[in-house]
Amino acid sequence: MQVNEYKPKIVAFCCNWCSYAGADLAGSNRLAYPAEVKVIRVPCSCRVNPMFILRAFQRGADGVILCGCHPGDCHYTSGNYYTRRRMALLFSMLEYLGIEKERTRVEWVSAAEGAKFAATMNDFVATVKSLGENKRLEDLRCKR
Amino acid sequence: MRKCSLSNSTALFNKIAENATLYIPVDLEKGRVAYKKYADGMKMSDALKTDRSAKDFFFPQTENLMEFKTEGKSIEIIDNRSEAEDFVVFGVRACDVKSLEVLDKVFLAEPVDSYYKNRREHGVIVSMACTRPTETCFCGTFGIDASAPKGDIECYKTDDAFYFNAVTEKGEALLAKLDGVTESSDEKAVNEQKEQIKKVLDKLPLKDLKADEFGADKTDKFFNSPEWKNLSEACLGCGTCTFVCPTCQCYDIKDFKTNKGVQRFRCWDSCMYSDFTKMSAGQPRLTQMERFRQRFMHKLVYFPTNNDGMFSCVGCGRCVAKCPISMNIVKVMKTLGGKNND
Amino acid sequence: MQKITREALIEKAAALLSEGKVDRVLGWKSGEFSYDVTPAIFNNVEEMQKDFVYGDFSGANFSKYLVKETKKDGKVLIFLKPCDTYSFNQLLTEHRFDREKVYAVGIPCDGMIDENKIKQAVGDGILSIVSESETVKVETLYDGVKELNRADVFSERCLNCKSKKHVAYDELIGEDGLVLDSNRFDEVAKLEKMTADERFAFWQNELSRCIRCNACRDICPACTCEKCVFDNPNSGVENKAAANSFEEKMFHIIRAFHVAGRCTDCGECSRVCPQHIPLHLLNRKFIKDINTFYGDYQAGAEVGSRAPLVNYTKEDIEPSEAVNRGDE
Amino acid sequence: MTNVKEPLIPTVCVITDIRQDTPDVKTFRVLTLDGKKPFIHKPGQCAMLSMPGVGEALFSITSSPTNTEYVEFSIKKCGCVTSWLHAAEVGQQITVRGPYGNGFPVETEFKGQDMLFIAGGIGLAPVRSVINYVRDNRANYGKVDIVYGSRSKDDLVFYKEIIDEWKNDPTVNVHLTIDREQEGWDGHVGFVPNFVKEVAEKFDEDKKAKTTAVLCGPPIMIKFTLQGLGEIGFNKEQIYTTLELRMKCGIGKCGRCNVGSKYVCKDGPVFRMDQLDALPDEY
Amino acid sequence: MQRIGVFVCWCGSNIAGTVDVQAVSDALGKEPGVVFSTNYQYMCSQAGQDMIKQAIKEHNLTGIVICSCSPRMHEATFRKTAAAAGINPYMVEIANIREQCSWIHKDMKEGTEKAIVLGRTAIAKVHLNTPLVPGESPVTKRALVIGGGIAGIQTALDIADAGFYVDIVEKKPTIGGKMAQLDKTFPTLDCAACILTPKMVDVAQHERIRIFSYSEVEHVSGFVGNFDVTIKKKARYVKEDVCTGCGLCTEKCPQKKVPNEFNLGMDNRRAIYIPFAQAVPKVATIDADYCTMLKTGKCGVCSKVCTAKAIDYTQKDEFIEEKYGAIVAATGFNPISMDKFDEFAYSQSKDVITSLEFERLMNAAGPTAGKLVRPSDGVHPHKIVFVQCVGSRCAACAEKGKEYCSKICCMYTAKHAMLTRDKYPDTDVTVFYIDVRTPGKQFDEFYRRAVEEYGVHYIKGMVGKVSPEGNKLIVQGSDLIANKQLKIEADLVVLAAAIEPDKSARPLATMLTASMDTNDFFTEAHPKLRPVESPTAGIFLSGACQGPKDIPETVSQAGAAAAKVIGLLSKDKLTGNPCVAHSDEMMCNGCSTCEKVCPYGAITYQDKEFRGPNRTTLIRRVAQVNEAVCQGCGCCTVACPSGAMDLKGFASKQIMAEVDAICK
Repeated sequence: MQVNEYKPKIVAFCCNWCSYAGADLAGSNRLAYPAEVKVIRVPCSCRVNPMFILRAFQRGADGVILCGCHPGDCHYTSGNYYTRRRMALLFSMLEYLGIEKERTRVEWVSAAEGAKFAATMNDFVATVKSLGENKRLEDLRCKR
Repeated sequence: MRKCSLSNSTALFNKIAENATLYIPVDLEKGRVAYKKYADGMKMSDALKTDRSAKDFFFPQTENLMEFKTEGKSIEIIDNRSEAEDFVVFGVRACDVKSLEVLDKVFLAEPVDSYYKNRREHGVIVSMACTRPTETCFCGTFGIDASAPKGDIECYKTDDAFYFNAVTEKGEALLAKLDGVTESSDEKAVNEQKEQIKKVLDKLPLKDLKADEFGADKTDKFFNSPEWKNLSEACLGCGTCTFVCPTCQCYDIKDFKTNKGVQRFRCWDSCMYSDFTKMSAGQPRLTQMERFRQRFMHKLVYFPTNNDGMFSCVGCGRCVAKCPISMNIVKVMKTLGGKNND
Repeated sequence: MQKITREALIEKAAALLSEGKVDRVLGWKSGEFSYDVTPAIFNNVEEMQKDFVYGDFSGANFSKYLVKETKKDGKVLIFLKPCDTYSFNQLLTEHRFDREKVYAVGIPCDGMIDENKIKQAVGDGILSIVSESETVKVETLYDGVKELNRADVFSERCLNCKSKKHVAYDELIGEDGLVLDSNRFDEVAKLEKMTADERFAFWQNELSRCIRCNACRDICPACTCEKCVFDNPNSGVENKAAANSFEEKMFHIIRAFHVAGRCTDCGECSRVCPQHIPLHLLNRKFIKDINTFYGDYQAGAEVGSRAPLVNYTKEDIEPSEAVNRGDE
Repeated sequence: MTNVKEPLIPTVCVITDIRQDTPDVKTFRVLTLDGKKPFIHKPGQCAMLSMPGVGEALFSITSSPTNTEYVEFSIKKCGCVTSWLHAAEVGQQITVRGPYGNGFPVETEFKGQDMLFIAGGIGLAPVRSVINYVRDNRANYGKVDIVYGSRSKDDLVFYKEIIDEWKNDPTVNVHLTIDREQEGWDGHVGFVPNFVKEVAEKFDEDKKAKTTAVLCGPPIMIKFTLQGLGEIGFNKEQIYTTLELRMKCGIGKCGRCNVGSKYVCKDGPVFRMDQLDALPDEY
Repeated sequence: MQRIGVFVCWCGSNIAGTVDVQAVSDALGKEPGVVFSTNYQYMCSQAGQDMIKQAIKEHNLTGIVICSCSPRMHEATFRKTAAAAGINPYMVEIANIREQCSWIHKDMKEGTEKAIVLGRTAIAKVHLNTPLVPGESPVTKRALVIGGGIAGIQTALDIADAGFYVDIVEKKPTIGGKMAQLDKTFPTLDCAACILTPKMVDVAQHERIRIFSYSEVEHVSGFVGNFDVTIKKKARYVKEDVCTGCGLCTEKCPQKKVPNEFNLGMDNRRAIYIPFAQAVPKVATIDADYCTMLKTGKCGVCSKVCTAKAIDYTQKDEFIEEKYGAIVAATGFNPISMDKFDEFAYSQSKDVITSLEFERLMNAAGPTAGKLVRPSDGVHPHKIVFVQCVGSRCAACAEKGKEYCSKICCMYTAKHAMLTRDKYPDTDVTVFYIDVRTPGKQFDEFYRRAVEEYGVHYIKGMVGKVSPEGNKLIVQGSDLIANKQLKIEADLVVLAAAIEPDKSARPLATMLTASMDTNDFFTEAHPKLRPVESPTAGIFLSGACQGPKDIPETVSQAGAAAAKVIGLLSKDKLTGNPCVAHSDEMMCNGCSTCEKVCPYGAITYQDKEFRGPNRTTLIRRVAQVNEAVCQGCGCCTVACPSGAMDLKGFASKQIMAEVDAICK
């Protein structure tokens, strides 16, 4: 019998200017990464509310990654600096609550870094896969 | 009357747990007391009250009503209630026993709330007299006898034994199953305890609080009292009093979109919340004063009006202990209650 | 530190009322027992003489009431303990009340008592609580008078008092204190040292008791939104009662996050929680992280300061570093 | 009780017809999946319609119980559920539970009475149910006057039915009014309260005494109409109205729709004016 | 409830190759609200767009989902299509099933499943889309060109010739840039000065061009069409409008030991100087770091000799504020520093020089008046070794070099070799190369001439080490074709140093909020379709600041950038981005948090009257967003704890709906 391979659900928030373009570049260069990764385009990483991240976990995501322009490169000058603070605090809080810190990540990917985007996603999916299903921030109702 | 020595209590609880899921009050860290599902060897708390009342067993904080699956334009309703299992709640005090009577008036009135009814039918209440009522207790105000609560089985715990008496058929059936761990007994010790309790009740600081001024058809007398404004001034509009209250039963029905369908559930709501009565057409209770008034008018006037004079406060004192700003029904009654409560 | 008496405060209020400097007084009103003190508005000295109290149970932080009070006509007198002044400033920073309509009298505080600790110590049936300098005498229905050490029944937050200094007032009664070196982060540090599994179990146990009464939010001086996102059907996260452990966490994480950098650590959330959830440990975690990552910051220490979450430096710690500090 | 089985569990029904009555009012015809009426009701009762995931809301039943084929709801677009319904198409399934409330006492107090129906705007929705009930049981009632007004001609709900059927019914007097002059309108112009007074003033004392008024509309209209009717000698015992307040469960348990000790969803929504007066002022 | 149409594009086989487009359109057709679903070979084609327009009309669609390539590619196209069919363009959402699906997944099943999820996600979003109408803002008809090299010069001239005003900001005392330092240009070997200086004069004389030389951009705010720029005109202590450029002061100045940067420090200039004879503006500048008068207050020679009385030691930096409609970055390049390349002995021997230094050595106006001599001893070199790719294409040595190809080195090295051999046939020339890249018009012919006609020795291989030995340089390298190690005794070694963007580019990019790549080259809005625009609206790119370029390429890009600027400035009004922040006044508590994080200052506060309970009036402080200033980053939406702030087009509910759809 065929054993179903565990396929994590990964939500990737990508800023429109750098990381989404980086993801596009990965595509243009045919750099493969797992299909489990689904990208949501946001204007800037600073548009990502911690609520969205928790929402993703509630809805059954096993990992959430947030990609933005490199610090200093934000299309909106300073958006990713705020993102960095917000996420540093949020992730630290999640860890404090005993939630696996590997399930959340922030990565800076520029429009020119298609290869980095693909490599990041490959690595992130592998990390989340090794953690298994998200049990600590799940809402069982959603899985029904 | 049946008796079971305290030294034998583990056997007693194990026996009950064989027949049904047993919940007993348990001491937790930092003085917390809560009902816990009994597991072998668990020690029962001697505390007067659990932090949350026995209401939770029959009217839980959230409960699924049904599920929907939708596809295209069609809808399918799935009634996915699980079969309720028999359960026993041990050590329910007089006030909480009475609170179930209050809830019954609401949920078992036509049209019957089958969710509540189902649980009520499957639950056996073992009540317990209060040997050490505390300063916030005022069940006597509403005619409740803390020395003789009447659950399905009444229970008295003395220094060395539990004494049981079946009150209802359900209680009898359960008690019969406990024959092996109980023995027959006279009522001497119990009567002594009752006397003792009565003496204590007479010393409680709130023993003189009277509800006579309140009751059915007193709406006009209190509704427009100027005191409501001062009383409600500091109210935060949180739901603490309503959620720790054993008789508050307001609820909301909400839909939750799951990944596959929609779950309709109900959850506790509070008349103290600013959006409780909000609707697209407007808000009939605009300020906290109106919401505050609603809660106490309901307990002291509206409910008695609709239920033959029965108050929907049982004097358990939880709100007195828990209100963040220490405003409570006792202060309301004393302020509004005129000469009787001076 | 000198003990402030009820009479001294009434005298002060009487003077201000008669001078016409204030029109009413926001103060503590006595209750049924020794400890159930209620915030109340006093319109004249007579009302104060009747019901006004100030003592070991006057812990409530009144700052938030100013949002509502300053919308009314006239000027209100408020008594501020040192920790209250931080909330006072924070609310001012956020333009939440009209400073012109408030006369703030700073009063010293040597710590408030937690009635729950007394109840735990003496059991049921408390008839009276009389406070002395080092001890508290409690008369109970069952065991007569018991004497407790004040230090043993101090509120948790007062044991970790961060400051005896008033950072805002129009007038001060008594002498001002100092900002203290508190050990308030010890508990957080203890949790941080646990394994992830232990922490998870700890919080699961704590948060699962939440009944979503919103007392923590409604008392919080930082939570002064017109409408909380958790009450707003359009926010997409509205919920009334936590249906499961996820929603419990969601509410408390987001609430803590929303007040991160704005929370003055007044401790009201934990004080009012009917389920005794140590909510301050969530807020303190953020405060501790902020201090570690971005340098010491005390919300409310000064009016108009820029909170850490609305600020940045180019060299800020990366989120990955923030969560991996303990690994080495 | 009526045919309510599990009070909170609805029945799946289907929208079989949608009629645009005014720019913001649509009338929905609802049947069970096997093509029957979802329930038997009394005029003035309400039912809870819902789309899972969107919400549940209470609407008055606009069709008359004498209609044996279907029930209808006339719904004004104003909130979340109503907006969704307005966007729905024929064939869409919805859930229905009810009917709820007491309804008008058509078989008791109203019998043998002359009827004066007064409605403003969407307020005609619950009243239409009674009007048609009365028309279908014509022998049981005396004379019928209908005073109905709206902001403009386009906002008159059931305009076609009013013109084609009610106006052509010789046993019914229809008095229409709109708030402001409008091209293509040669009828009465003015607010409902004044118009009612004009119409009812002409009643002789005898008729006034045996007339029962049914009143439904926006609060301001109700206030002034009551005042007007009072001035020309109507008693509060002769006037009925219907409230629609913040109902959630529909069965008097969830705790939000009470006015004093009365639950609108259970003890109402129809109240006689004197009963309403006895309730505290919180509606 | 929306009536949604779904259009799945095959993109030829680009999508259809790994995604079963039929299955996707079938599956999405069953989603709630979807009333029409189809697939087609090329949705972006005229036929595809017509199909969309027709479906909108036939099915009365209110929302459109296109499953196709990246929205960065064709979102605008399809929005226009929708608008043409009468529905609001912002009711269109794109599911990116090419770049983020078909191109990265090989398995048909996997690709199809993912495409369906992405489609559903877009549908979920469209359900919550609302029609958006962009605001309008006026256009200031003046352009700013930052950098006065050949790129900036060309851009400025083209814009000015089209009738618009242009200001050039150049940080050096003269415009001209790198090209002014060059001797001859490849492949035509015409003299750089001969073709550049007339253009410099054209700029100076153009009635619509102003030159701010010795100036820097200090601050930029505003947005496309409406930039507010502060320019710092550095004090040059010479009155620009008075100085005649006679040059007398530069001869009399007693401070003679100032390294001459124009000649790359190979000779000296005075403390007061004119960089070169054809400088524009031809005005002297006092180098404050060296001027004795400015440092000690004693000297004043230049002032004494200046008959025009142009010297002003009290001059201060001047700040000029000007409004611009468009900004062109033309900040150019520099050779990288050779400090880290110890193996080539650059810092040990004066006779190891860079190509740009060689350029000056060969230049008639250079330090040796065009005579090729060794910098160390002035002796004519008989053996020269050119080393190519020093720091270029240096993937393994990223910490000191660059990963990219600097593009111009092959050609200028061929030029240098050829010119050397032409002028000094007795000099033996060897070039070490990795690859010789000659993909330009007449380029390969040029290179072949160097090899075949001029007898330049080209050796494929890298130089491992250069070590000075006496007055010789021992060059150790490998010949990959002969497969042997070489040891060459050379008199002069010329390093073709990699080029990198000017250091001023990064702080400028930050000011302009224009993005950069990891190498600090400006990023273009699209590498192929919008190569001369920055993603930031109103910012254009000219020359090597966008990537390594030779002169013809630079000039053509400069012209292209000018064309884009002209296109922008010729509009009277700009329609803005409607995806801006919006504050729900009923929810706002006026706490000022959002204002603090807004990078554009788009948020202000106002006390407004609201209806309170019981017919009372409340005055509340609430946030207001200036839609013309807001750029739609959404930072405020997260800062706002009450959720009063939301972003149109990327509303919280929309993003959450997307999250839900993905996690289903």
